[in-house]
Amino acid sequence: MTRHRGRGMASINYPIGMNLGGDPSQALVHSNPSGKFTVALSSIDLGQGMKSVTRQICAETLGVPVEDVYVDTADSDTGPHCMGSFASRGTHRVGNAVMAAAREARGVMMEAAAEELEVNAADLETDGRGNIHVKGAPHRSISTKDVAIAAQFKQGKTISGRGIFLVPLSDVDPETGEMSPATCYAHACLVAEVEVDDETGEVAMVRMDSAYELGRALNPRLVEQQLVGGAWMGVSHALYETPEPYYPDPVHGPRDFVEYLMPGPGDICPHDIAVLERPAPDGPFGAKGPGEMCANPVLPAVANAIFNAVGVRIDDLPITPEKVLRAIKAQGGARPQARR
Amino acid sequence: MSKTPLQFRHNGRDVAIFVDGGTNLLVALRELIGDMTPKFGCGQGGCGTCSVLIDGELHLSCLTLAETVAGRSIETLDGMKQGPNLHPLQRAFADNFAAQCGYCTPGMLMAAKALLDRNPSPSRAEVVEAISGNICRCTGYEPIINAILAAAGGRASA
Amino acid sequence: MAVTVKTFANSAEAAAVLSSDRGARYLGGGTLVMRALNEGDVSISTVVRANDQALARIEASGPRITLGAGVTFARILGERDLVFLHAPARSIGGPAVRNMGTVGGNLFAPNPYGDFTVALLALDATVAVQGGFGARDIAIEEFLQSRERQSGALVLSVSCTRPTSAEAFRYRKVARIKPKGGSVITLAAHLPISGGRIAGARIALGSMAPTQIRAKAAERALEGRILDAATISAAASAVTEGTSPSDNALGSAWYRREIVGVHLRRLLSGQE
Amino acid sequence: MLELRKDIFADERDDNLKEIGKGTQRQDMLGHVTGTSSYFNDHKLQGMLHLKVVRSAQAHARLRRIDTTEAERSAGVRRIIRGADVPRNLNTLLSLINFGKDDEPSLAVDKVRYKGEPIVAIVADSEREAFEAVAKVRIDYEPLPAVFDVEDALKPGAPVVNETYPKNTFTYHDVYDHQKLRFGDADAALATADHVLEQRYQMSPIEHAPTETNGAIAAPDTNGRYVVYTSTQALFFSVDTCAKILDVPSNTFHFIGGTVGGGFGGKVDTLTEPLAILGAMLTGRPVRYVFGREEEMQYGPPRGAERIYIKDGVMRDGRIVARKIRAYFDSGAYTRLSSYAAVKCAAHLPGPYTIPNVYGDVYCVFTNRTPATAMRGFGVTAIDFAIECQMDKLANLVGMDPMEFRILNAYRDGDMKAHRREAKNTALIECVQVAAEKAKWPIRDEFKRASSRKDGGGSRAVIPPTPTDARTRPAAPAQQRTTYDRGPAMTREPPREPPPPPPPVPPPPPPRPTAPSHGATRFSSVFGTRRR
Repeated sequence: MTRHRGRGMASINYPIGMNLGGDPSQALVHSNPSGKFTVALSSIDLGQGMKSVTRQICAETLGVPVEDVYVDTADSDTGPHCMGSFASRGTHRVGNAVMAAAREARGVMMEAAAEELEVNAADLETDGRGNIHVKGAPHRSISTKDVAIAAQFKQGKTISGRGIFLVPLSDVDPETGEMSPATCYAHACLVAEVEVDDETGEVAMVRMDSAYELGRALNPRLVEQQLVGGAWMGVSHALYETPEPYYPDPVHGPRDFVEYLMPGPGDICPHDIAVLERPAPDGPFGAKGPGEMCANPVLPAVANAIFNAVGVRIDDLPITPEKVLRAIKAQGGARPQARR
Repeated sequence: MSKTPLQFRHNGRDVAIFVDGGTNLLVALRELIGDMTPKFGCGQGGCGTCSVLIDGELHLSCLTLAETVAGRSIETLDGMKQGPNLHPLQRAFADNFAAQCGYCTPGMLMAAKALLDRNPSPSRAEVVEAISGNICRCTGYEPIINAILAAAGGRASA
Repeated sequence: MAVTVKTFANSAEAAAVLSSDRGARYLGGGTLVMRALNEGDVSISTVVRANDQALARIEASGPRITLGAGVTFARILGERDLVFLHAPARSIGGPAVRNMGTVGGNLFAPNPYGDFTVALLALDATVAVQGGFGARDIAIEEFLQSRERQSGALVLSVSCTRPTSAEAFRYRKVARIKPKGGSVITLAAHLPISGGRIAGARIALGSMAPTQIRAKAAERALEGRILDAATISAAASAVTEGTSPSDNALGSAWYRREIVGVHLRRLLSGQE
Repeated sequence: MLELRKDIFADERDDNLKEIGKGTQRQDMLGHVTGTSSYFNDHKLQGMLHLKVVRSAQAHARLRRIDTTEAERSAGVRRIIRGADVPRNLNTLLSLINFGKDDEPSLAVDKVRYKGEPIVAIVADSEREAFEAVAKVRIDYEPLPAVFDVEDALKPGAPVVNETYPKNTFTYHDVYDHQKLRFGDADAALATADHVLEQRYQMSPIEHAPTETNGAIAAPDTNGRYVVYTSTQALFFSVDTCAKILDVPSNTFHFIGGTVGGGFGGKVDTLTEPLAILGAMLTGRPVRYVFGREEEMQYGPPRGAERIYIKDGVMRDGRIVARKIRAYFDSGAYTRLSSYAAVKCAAHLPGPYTIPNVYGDVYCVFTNRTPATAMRGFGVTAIDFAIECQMDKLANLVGMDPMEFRILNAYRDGDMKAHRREAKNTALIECVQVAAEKAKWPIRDEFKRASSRKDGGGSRAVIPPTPTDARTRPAAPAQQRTTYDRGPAMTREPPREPPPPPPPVPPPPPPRPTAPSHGATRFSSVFGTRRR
């Protein structure tokens, strides 16, 4: 019996958003009479953190603490239109819409504050802690709460904003495929190390090292959630998952979580991640979107690591022990490649 | 349709309901008592989202015939908070960002509580074993394992 | 129509209903029957339970131990006298399933389940069954071969041999998912040693046939020999004889045949 | 463990921000750890009924007879719903954005095209009673030959899966059975390459496996409206799909969702909402339709499998000079979203590399399996697997380190991409460099010094002369339009190919007091604007 270690790598890019019918999202932002803000959306939080990241975008743009913002989604009576949560579009498209709405609301808020402080709105700034003051003169200050009260009850202003972000449809040329499929791209490179049992074909993950370029990590903890969980899903796609184990023969489809294979908590390996930030010119604070692309480099990196370990190429997913074993037998045994 | 009366303790309070024959505990908790914290994930015993404690033992409520819990004590996530405060496990799950969609979280927390109630300072391998009947599709398990270990560590030092 | 639940104080009454009502199923730990109900199996119209304490009894003192059919895997894991059964008990489900699932139910669990039964088969178990005409003991092999016809009977208990030493009994479940996964194949080996030689070898396999089976050719290769590399190799080569694995979601028949010898060799030679 | 490499591209960023960049706790975390986050199914409604569907036992069959008489008499049954009860029993999801023809019924009428296709829906007082009635529905099938392999489906004489697309392929630009990408002259470049490597790759279908299965609860609300609790990933897609299928104005519905137990692409298709609402309309009671786990795994839409052939030409020095790709997306029996996956895939070619000659043909193919849909990495995951395995083989072939081979061929700012847009804001090289550093994978200094911001453009910015397929360019090459979108007065281009047989005629909607169809909400104008 021998277990062979091997390393493989892959590098990828990923388009942010979709090119289908135009790609719009809307947001509404408004303040209650005590200066607390609600963001109304129809976008969906599937766990990726839509509510949380748009909340931070809104707070940053308004210049108020994040605790003063609450994101309400998704209600078709109150939330304006959004295409939906897919195509890595949430952070970018919805984020931009929220930014636009928050910018408009901020404009009204600053005007209202200017009226109270009897200065020009252009001379004011927010301190991010719930106050608005004259630039260079922090003592000439008013709280956002007092601004909201004044706007509501004295000035008759609504501190609110509407935002839409639209990437219009780009026609696809039927002959050449010429099109603008996306406005920006995220990038990644991942190294996988595996151990392959040459008598059973079993593959165990040893570790992963990766670098992801995401424009801007708006919230590094949320980014980490996506990248760690996404890489797990990548391993799962590479080695385990299929609803049709004998595709294209549609037999023996799994019916439950025992038959549908995904790595368990005992199958995971250490994963060291670096995040790079090259801001997208049209992203909210430069952000792109980590949600989908995080799994993609793992599949080929694992396949390439298996080749490095035992010298077989498995070009059919998932890379089951059976496929590895058949390939090893076909080449007359494991042929470890140069150690990396 | 004949219904069977059923009494048990639910998070420390006595409850009495009438169940149809064949009703499982998950349906009884959610639809008859209104405790929505245990979730339906499969009805097959494969995902753990419906996990509850019965007399302190981890059970799958979807595979438990409701009338078998007569007179027994059921704990769900709904009863985990300690007064107004989060249970150390809840706090550790939050601090470690151990939830994304949140759907597996109630079951994970009950599995973790079942472990720590018996074994206050588990090894990583014991944590892995303790959550092995619970599926999470978002996190890759690592933050959940870390959260449980952190809760145990915090408890030990407290 | 809702399901009717009938609860009895003793197993004889429960068995009488089971044998007379085609729509009746006995509820043990719930992992089979409740799942079937949840998934819309309308052939079950009556759920039968028995609160008979005998079903929960463990007798672990003698050379043959007896487990009530209602004994859960968690209880086995709590018994120091049953250490030899801890590995198979731990290989079932996750903690919740081990708190619920029972020895009796495992006898009926189809592939890819039923791993504990593989251990019982290697340990020469007998199954005590309460039928419409009274109780009787059936050898586990006979029970498994007629399992389809046993659904009208109530299993009361299972008895099996206690291995004389820790090395005499070995168990391995090969799963894709760790620590809890469905079985690709499961192996159990009981190799009593007498005078330095194997006497009374029993090798049992899960997922190598429609039900758990014995690998009799491998047993013959071991019988009367010293457990050395040559013997192990001979047993490993013979282990597929008489098996008839099938393809399922966890692996193909080809793969099962390829690896069963590898894992038997590793199991018998103490390798990971 | 996550490390932020703030040192890289620092000159392109302003990091002077207050809330952005902080690891702030999730807004929903307290709800998650206390179990108070409210998912679609966490709504307890008085008098709720339960909907289950009868699914096809056959992969491809004519429905000779659907007998529900015994089921109708079954205890607790409130309503049996058949295809004829669905006002507009033919739809395709992307018709809302003018892409593709309506090709899928909510409930099969004359034919089933995959095993598990819904035929009859049953609304009953309890789940058990719904199951009992499901077991009593008798369906008489006339089995038809089925096709499961994407390349078999394209062979002459293959069974026609979906009569809306009689060639078993989605139709692009009204004329083509695939999406093309043409950039330079790949065949000529392959002829002069030092090495040519052609390989086949096969992606598996994948099940999204969210811990929460697909589902919806619909309930009559005041003033003739319906409230719908839903697991959808796309709220207004679902609202407008339901408005179209049920032929009512979209503001009939009040959809509430947004907190979903995982989706990964598997909750876009709006499978449970229309039938749940229809059940509520027909019974006047709240109706819940939630997938069981086996339904979710086998009949909920998967990520479709893809088969990809790549033929590359590479020079001894490691430069890739040509990449030719043929890819087949297995859409299953209906279009759903796979039509777009092929376009997205074509746009993604040839991966993040600057290759002067690229040729792609991407097919969306119908087979007799569960319709596929979007999933995390849609249209890209499989092609990335194929390309990156191929890159490893090419590096091996020319004797280069795979990291260095990637850097050599990586796209850089100013390069022309194969879909004829300039590459900007690129960062592949830096990712490779940092990953190598983290993994302690040695690369040579010249590759460590490479930059996405240097040495791009120039001759790499040129759109090369490109032979295109000898075919008349269609006059109106916009996105596809649907029969549904075309008003009767509109004229259209004559078809360029023999006209396909007419699509199956949907059953007429039941009579309604008001004639106008309000369901025809679309999300976009018919033509997009061209942008560069």
